[in-house]
Amino acid sequence: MKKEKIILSAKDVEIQFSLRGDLLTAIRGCSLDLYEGETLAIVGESGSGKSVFTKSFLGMLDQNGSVTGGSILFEGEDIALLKSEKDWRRIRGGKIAMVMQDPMTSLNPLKRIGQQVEESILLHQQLSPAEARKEALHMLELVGIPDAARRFNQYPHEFSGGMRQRVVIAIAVACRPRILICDEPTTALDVTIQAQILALIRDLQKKFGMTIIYITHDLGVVANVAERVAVMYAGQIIEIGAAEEIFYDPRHPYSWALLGALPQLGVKGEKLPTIEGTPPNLFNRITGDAFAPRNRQALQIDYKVEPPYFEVTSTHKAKTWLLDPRAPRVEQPDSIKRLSGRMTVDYGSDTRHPHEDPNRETLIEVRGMQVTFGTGRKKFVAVDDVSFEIYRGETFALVGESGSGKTTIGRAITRINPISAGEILYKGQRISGRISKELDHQVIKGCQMIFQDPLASLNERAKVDYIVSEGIRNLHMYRDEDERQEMVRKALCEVGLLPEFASRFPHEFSGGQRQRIGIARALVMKPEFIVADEPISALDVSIRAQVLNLLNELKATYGLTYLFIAHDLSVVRFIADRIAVIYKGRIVELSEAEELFRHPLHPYTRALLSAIPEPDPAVERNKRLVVYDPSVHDYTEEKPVWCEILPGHFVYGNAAELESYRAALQA
Amino acid sequence: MTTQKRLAALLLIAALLVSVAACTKTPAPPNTGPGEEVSDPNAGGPQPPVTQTAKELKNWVTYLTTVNEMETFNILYSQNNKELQVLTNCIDPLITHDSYGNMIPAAAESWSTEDNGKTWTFQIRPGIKWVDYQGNPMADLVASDWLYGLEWVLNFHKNEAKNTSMPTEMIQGAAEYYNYTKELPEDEGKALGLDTFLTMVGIEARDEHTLVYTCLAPMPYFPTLATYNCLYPAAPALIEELGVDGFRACTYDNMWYTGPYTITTFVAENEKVLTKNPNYWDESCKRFDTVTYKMVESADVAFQMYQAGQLDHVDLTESNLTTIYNNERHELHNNLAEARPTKYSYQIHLCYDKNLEDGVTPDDNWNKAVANEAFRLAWYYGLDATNYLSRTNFINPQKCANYTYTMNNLVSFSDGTEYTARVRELLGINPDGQSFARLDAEKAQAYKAQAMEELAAQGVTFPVQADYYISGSSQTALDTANVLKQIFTDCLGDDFCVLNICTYISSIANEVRNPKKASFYINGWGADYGDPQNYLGQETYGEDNAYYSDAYSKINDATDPQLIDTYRQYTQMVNEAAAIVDDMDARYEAYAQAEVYMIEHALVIPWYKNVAWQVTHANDYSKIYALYGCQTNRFVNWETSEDAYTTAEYDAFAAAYETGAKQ
Amino acid sequence: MLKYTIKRLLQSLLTVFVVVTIVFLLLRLMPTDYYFTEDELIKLTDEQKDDILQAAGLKDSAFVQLGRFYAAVFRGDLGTSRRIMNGKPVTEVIGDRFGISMRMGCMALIISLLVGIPMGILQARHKDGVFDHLGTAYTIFINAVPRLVSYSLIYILGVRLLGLPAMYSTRQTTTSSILPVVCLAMGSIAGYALWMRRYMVDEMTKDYIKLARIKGLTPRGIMFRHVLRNAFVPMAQNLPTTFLLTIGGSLLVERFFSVPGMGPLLTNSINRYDTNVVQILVMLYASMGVMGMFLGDLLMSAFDPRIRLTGKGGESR
Amino acid sequence: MTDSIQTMFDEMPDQGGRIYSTDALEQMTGDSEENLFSFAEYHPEEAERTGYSDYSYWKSVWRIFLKKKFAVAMVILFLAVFIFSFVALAIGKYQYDNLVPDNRQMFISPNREYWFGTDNIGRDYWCQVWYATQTSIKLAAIVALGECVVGVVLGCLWGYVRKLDRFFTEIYNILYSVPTIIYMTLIALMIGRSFWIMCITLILFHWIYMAKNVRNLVFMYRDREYNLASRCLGTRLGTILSRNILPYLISVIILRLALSIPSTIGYETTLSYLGLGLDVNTPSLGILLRNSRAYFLDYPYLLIFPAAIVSIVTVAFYLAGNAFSDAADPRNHV
Repeated sequence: MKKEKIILSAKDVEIQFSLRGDLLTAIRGCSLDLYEGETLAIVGESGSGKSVFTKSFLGMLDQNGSVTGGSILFEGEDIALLKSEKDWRRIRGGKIAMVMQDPMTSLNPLKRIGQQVEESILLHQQLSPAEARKEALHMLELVGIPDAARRFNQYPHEFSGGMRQRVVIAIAVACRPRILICDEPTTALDVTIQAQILALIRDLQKKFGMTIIYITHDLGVVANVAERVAVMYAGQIIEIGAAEEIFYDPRHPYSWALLGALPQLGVKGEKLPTIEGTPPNLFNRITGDAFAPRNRQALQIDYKVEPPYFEVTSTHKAKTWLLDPRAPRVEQPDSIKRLSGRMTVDYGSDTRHPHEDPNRETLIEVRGMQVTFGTGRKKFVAVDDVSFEIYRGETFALVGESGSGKTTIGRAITRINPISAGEILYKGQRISGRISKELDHQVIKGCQMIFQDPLASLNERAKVDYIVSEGIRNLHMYRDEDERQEMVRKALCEVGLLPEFASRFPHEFSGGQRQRIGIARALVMKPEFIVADEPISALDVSIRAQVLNLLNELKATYGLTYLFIAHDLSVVRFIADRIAVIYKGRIVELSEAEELFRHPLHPYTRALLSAIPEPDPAVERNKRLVVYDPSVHDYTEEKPVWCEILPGHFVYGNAAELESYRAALQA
Repeated sequence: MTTQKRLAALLLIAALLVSVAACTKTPAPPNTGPGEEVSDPNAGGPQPPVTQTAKELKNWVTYLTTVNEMETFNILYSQNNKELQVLTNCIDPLITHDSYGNMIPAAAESWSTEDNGKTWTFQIRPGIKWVDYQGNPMADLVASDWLYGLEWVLNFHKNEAKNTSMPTEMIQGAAEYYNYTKELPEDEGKALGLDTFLTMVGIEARDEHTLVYTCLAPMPYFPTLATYNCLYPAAPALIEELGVDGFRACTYDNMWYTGPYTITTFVAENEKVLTKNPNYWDESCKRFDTVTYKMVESADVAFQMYQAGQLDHVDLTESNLTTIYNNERHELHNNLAEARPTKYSYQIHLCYDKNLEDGVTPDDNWNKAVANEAFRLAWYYGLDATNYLSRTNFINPQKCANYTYTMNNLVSFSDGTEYTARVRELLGINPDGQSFARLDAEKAQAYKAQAMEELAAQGVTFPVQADYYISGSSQTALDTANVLKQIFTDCLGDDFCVLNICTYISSIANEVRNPKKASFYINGWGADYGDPQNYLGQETYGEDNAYYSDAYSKINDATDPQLIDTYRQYTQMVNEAAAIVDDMDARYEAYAQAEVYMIEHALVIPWYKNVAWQVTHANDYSKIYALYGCQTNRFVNWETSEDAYTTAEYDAFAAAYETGAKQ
Repeated sequence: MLKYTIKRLLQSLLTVFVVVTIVFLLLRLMPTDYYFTEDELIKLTDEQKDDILQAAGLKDSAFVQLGRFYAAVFRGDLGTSRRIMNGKPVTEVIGDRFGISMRMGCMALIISLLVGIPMGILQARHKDGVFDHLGTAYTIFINAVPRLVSYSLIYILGVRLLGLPAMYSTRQTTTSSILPVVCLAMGSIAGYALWMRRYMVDEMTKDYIKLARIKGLTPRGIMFRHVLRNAFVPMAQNLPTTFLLTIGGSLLVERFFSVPGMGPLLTNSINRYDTNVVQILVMLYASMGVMGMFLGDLLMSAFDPRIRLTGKGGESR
Repeated sequence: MTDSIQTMFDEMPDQGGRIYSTDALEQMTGDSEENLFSFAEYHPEEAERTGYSDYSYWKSVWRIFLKKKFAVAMVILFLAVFIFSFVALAIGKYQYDNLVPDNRQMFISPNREYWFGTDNIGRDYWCQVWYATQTSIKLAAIVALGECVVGVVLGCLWGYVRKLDRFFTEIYNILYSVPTIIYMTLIALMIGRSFWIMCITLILFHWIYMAKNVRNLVFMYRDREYNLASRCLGTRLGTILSRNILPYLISVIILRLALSIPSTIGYETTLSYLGLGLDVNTPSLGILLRNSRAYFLDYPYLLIFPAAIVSIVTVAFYLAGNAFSDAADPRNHV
């Protein structure tokens, strides 16, 4: 693709926020040239400034922030100098538009979908109201809203998240912008939907010839959409280049770390490479390379002088001293080599499978479980007729999209949610419903839970010491105060935190650290079984690896058993022994992990697998999406059953479907 | 589909709101009543030309505070001045009063007794019409209407036990009939006609115009009762028309009138208008065209309205009076007019059997002290009421001084001597208008010393604690109580007696009187009929209907023999006086002696009466003045002036009245 | 929808029933001396008082009276007043005053809506401007300072300086209504302005407003096409309640200006132990209260498509 | 294409657009090239320590609150009034307990002897006003505290125990759907008026609003993950409420506390005006205001002094409450 014309050029942009009386420099001299018609992805962890940087192109910085240096040239004008809303309106919409992350809140809940699209058409295209209406309808069709004529008059709440995001995109595109900024447009969506939205954006780009800036933290998404990739860290672009260059031949240690930490690239049973620590505090002045303190291979000079850009190829530049001819040579990590095909691995060759052990011990058994919420007409069945066993020592994964009931199952096992039918057995004893106090204590000790959101799962108003020792306090699991403190200290050390953290409050910690505190809280009880409810989905890429490694380590040390709940199959493949796929409250397929990846049977599983974004541009660009349509099942005549189609491989379907699955397996 | 639902919701809301609004529209808006057609008396426009030289007012605008709004239009049912002051203008009694308090004929042309007051015959004036509120004649007023009136009052189910006390105490068979109806079931009671009533009760209509009452005993003062609303007539045709409940709940626009005015406009808690009755029998009496009552939130609002020319009369509050009096340039400074005393005579009623605060344990200290005559006399001679009197009348506090138990001007001897003047003469009190006349510091000191000596011997500790109860919600009462407390300190010294101000919530009877928690009460008594018995009879020993001695002083529970002897002596004197029915002068003299005995032994200590200040366009001395009954507020024969009267004019009126009274 | 309405109405009925019963029983705990006037209390003996109470049916046990009351209510007989105006049907007693209160309340409501809501809008539009600060100062003053003080100020100003009538008069309804209406409106203006401003400011931080800005919509367009209506939704919920409360009369204002409305009736009837009036008044107020909440929900559902009162059934795919 | 890339590259912000020469680097850092380009020692613990935030909720609340100059000024003014009420009673020429009615001294405008003038029975107004100020503040404080305690305890139960929801909602409906004045009148007529009765009735009828507020918050926090964690760990209900939920409510509680003071004082004056307030023996500002109603057209000072003090107190708390709620909102912590 020809990239001739620079459409937007940012130079040395510095953006500061005044926060709690201090000055935070969110963007520290960032430069970027954007070419007409290209798709540029900006990747970075949260706090890297990727979103702030692009918002400055639109004058949409928060009230307390402003561009304090540099220039942004767009159509011959330095838009960094624009002040008033009136000036910005010349740019917004018609020239540069944006799609925001959360489709649930970015539509006006009280206006009809059609009107909202119409509004932007009327603003930017000289059309009569009647024409605008027609155009709006057309736009809705274009973004793939089925039955658009009818849905035109509906309200946002009548749309699912994915559909809403399509509408938001329609609104943005209807302005006919030259540049479309997509700020994590799929983060809040399920994987299958994400893939569809990504495809849609690609289509629209072709159709309207827009230039797209794609902001994301998900390298899989980047591989899917981007022609060029910019990696941001601590308010700077540290490496920029064509997608292939960044994925197959990254040069900056941070890029290595970022890619290396992806579980997709990990080897089961091995540690994932991790990035220790947390991004720097941008309130402080940073000297040298901001990544240096977290870089195991940092040079002395990294601490002293900020590296300049070194050109790798004409399109690929990186900001690291390692590229300086005077620097020692450092090898790219293995995972990068594997990605670029310079190294191959054999997945799961020597993995141990506890469920195949003849002496396996059933730790948790769920039989015909049903969970309902609400009563009367508002009754909602979240989980219906679910049965499975978890054996001691295995990691059992439960995968499904949001609202599928996976979390509910986890909470039912830890008895947070009561179940309405069926039973749950722990070591053969029923633990659902009313149980004796003794058994209750035994279950509390034996079964613990790790939560999804590290921000919400710790009591902000209590010290770490209290949080970690809450369980042992309740059950009086210590003799005296000293022992309690010792237990807390030990638990903290085990999750890689410093014992002195005990006297601090949670808000002083980063997300990864907080998640580890949450693990310590469960660990201190010396449990046998842990429900890990999406423990990494709210974490940054670099942190995920830490937590996954930790979970694996603990499993090895203590022989723990996990119920690992996730929406992301790629992560699960790395950690799980067996995987159950759940759809709308029912488990549709259950199998040993690699078997599932090799022979997915249920159409939903297949759709899920196809939608996983791979951090490999070559794979992503050529992949074909499988879309799951529940209406393929015709259960009116034959009732579906839960069937073990191969040893250890269960699937849900009626006789006809099972037959076709068997046929597929034969082939 | 959703749209439809939202539309439905909106429609539902609209429907509900409309129905709410519709419900509220049913009662006619008050401003479109007949009041609109009545000429606006307070529009400030020129008054209609007056033919007389004295520029008299044709319309009178006065006020009442909203708490004094009428609760009924049925005069037989009412027991309150707030209704009677209006309703006495609407229906004529048998007998009314003139401005000196003399009884004059009203519906009865004449009255007489032939057996020293056992039976009384009234000749009803012929030609009086019952009219409706617009003045249309409805029926003739005849003697039998009084039978229906009394039957109504005495019938438990008809009048719900209101206004029964005086008839049952005086008229033969009344109590029996009342008790008879009380035992009947409600329906039967309501259905009763005159038959049983006439056989039981001492009342008959000899013919259309002759009405005869038979009393329980000779009662020379019975005609005075005939001014009271319990002996008012009721039109049987109206009772028939409205039914029993309807008649009890009659309203201004369905009731019948015989009096000088009819009520033509009534807006609750806002305004009522009385209009001259065109068919009134007495065409010679002077009446206003209309009388308007404005209901105001407080006396201060009334003052504002007076200043704005919206009222013809205003009673002055403490602060108004102070402001006007102290400011010589105030526009109303020269218009301050002193009102005539109200009918209440206030006394300090001592409690002779008091309990401690728990309401059970006798307060021996107080009981011993109060039984001691020297102790009481120290109060009697020592307490200077002047500051207390200033609370009501700070310009002429001594006008409020009260030295007798009976109210002034209740009755007079045949030579014109006023009864209480005789009592004062006997007491040796000669008020000079400058100071509290009964005060005698020397005697007070002597009695104080005596009391302390005698009581100390009985083990009484000093200072004696006197508990005085006021309503917890009344700031005025608190202010006054504080003044009283100060008087005790100043006059008798803190070593003798200390006043504790306590409060009750709602019911002085249940919370204070019955558990006997107060040391004394200051209470006013207004007469029901024109005889000293009505006052002195309240203080006798061992008699059921002696209200104060029994309910307040608790003398029947007292144990001190000397005290009881004194009371017995007094009771005997009262009973002797009551027995004299043929010679009124002798009767009054005997009462005067009894009253003097009571006061000199300080069984009860007279305290004050109410004389307030006002600014007015009417001459109070031309109005009906009676200390009993309910005739005082009739708007007949009033002298008024377009300009407010000055202080000097009022003084002249008072002087002229005094001379008139002497004649 | 109908089913929901019926269900809500039944629930409301239950609440009204409970409230009336509680007040009924509380009333019977009051000392019966309140049934008598001061004149009567001075003169009547205890036996006479008992007789009068017995004749009025107030001597029976509270539960007998309660049964009698509900039986009468179910017959549609709301009883008669005893002490406000003896023998007058309660409906008329209340009806007379309700008319006055409602007229005054409606005037105040219209004024306060016409002034308060634009004031809130202007404040929100020019947030932190001079007008906003003035408006905020006003709302703070009105909300913080006791009403008695602010009414006294208005009273002094109105009566002394402007010479307006100090009391309500049925002959000059217009001029004599000015001060009470001003007092009534003064408070609700502050209320409406405060809430309107707050809801609008809240709405302005929402994501969809950002999207509208990104679209290039003018601030004015954002304000009128998006913020205003959305900010009105939470207002809508409270509107019927405030409306009903306003027409229900304000005790303080009506007492202050001798308006013969509902407010004083309430305390008067309790003070005078006029049980029938109190009960029916409470029934009326409670009905208005629950009705207000119900109408509020309906109104909100009309404005906000997200709210489906029926729980299900609105699903259209 | 190459051209434009080249330009871009040249102008890359490498501290001036040039590649550093070894000399320049050595000069800048004072270190040798060899050293500079050697590996630095790696401290995993250092990495662990980096970047933790110094954000503290209460510190931020306090900082933002202090920024609201007017609110702070009002709070100081209130404190001054409160403290002065004691000083005033001490330095006044008359003692409240020994006030003597004197009809020669009534309605004297403020002068040297009587700093706030005298009332209708000639008593010094100064000491009455300040005494009443103390009573009113005491009343408001007790009621506010009582409301909070009752409201928080019951609100927590209401929010946490689902079974009680219906019950409390019904109570709320009962209290909310009828003007409170009905109940207040009934109670005042039934059991009378006194300082403590007033406190208790006000608490009795106002806790529900606090409780409703708390309930909504508890509802919000109840199913937060950290509470699920506590349940998972077998923490008892009481501990969850007191350790996990209550601390989050503190800012709301303080706000309600601050706002309940002006509303209580306002309520007290209204009730006093209607004759349902305090016992007349316990003068509060409400009682003084009510009394002055009879005189203020002639003697405005009788209204002005208590009205001014009431306004200062209520406005101060109102402003402070609102400023605090702004400050307590984490969204404003920027």
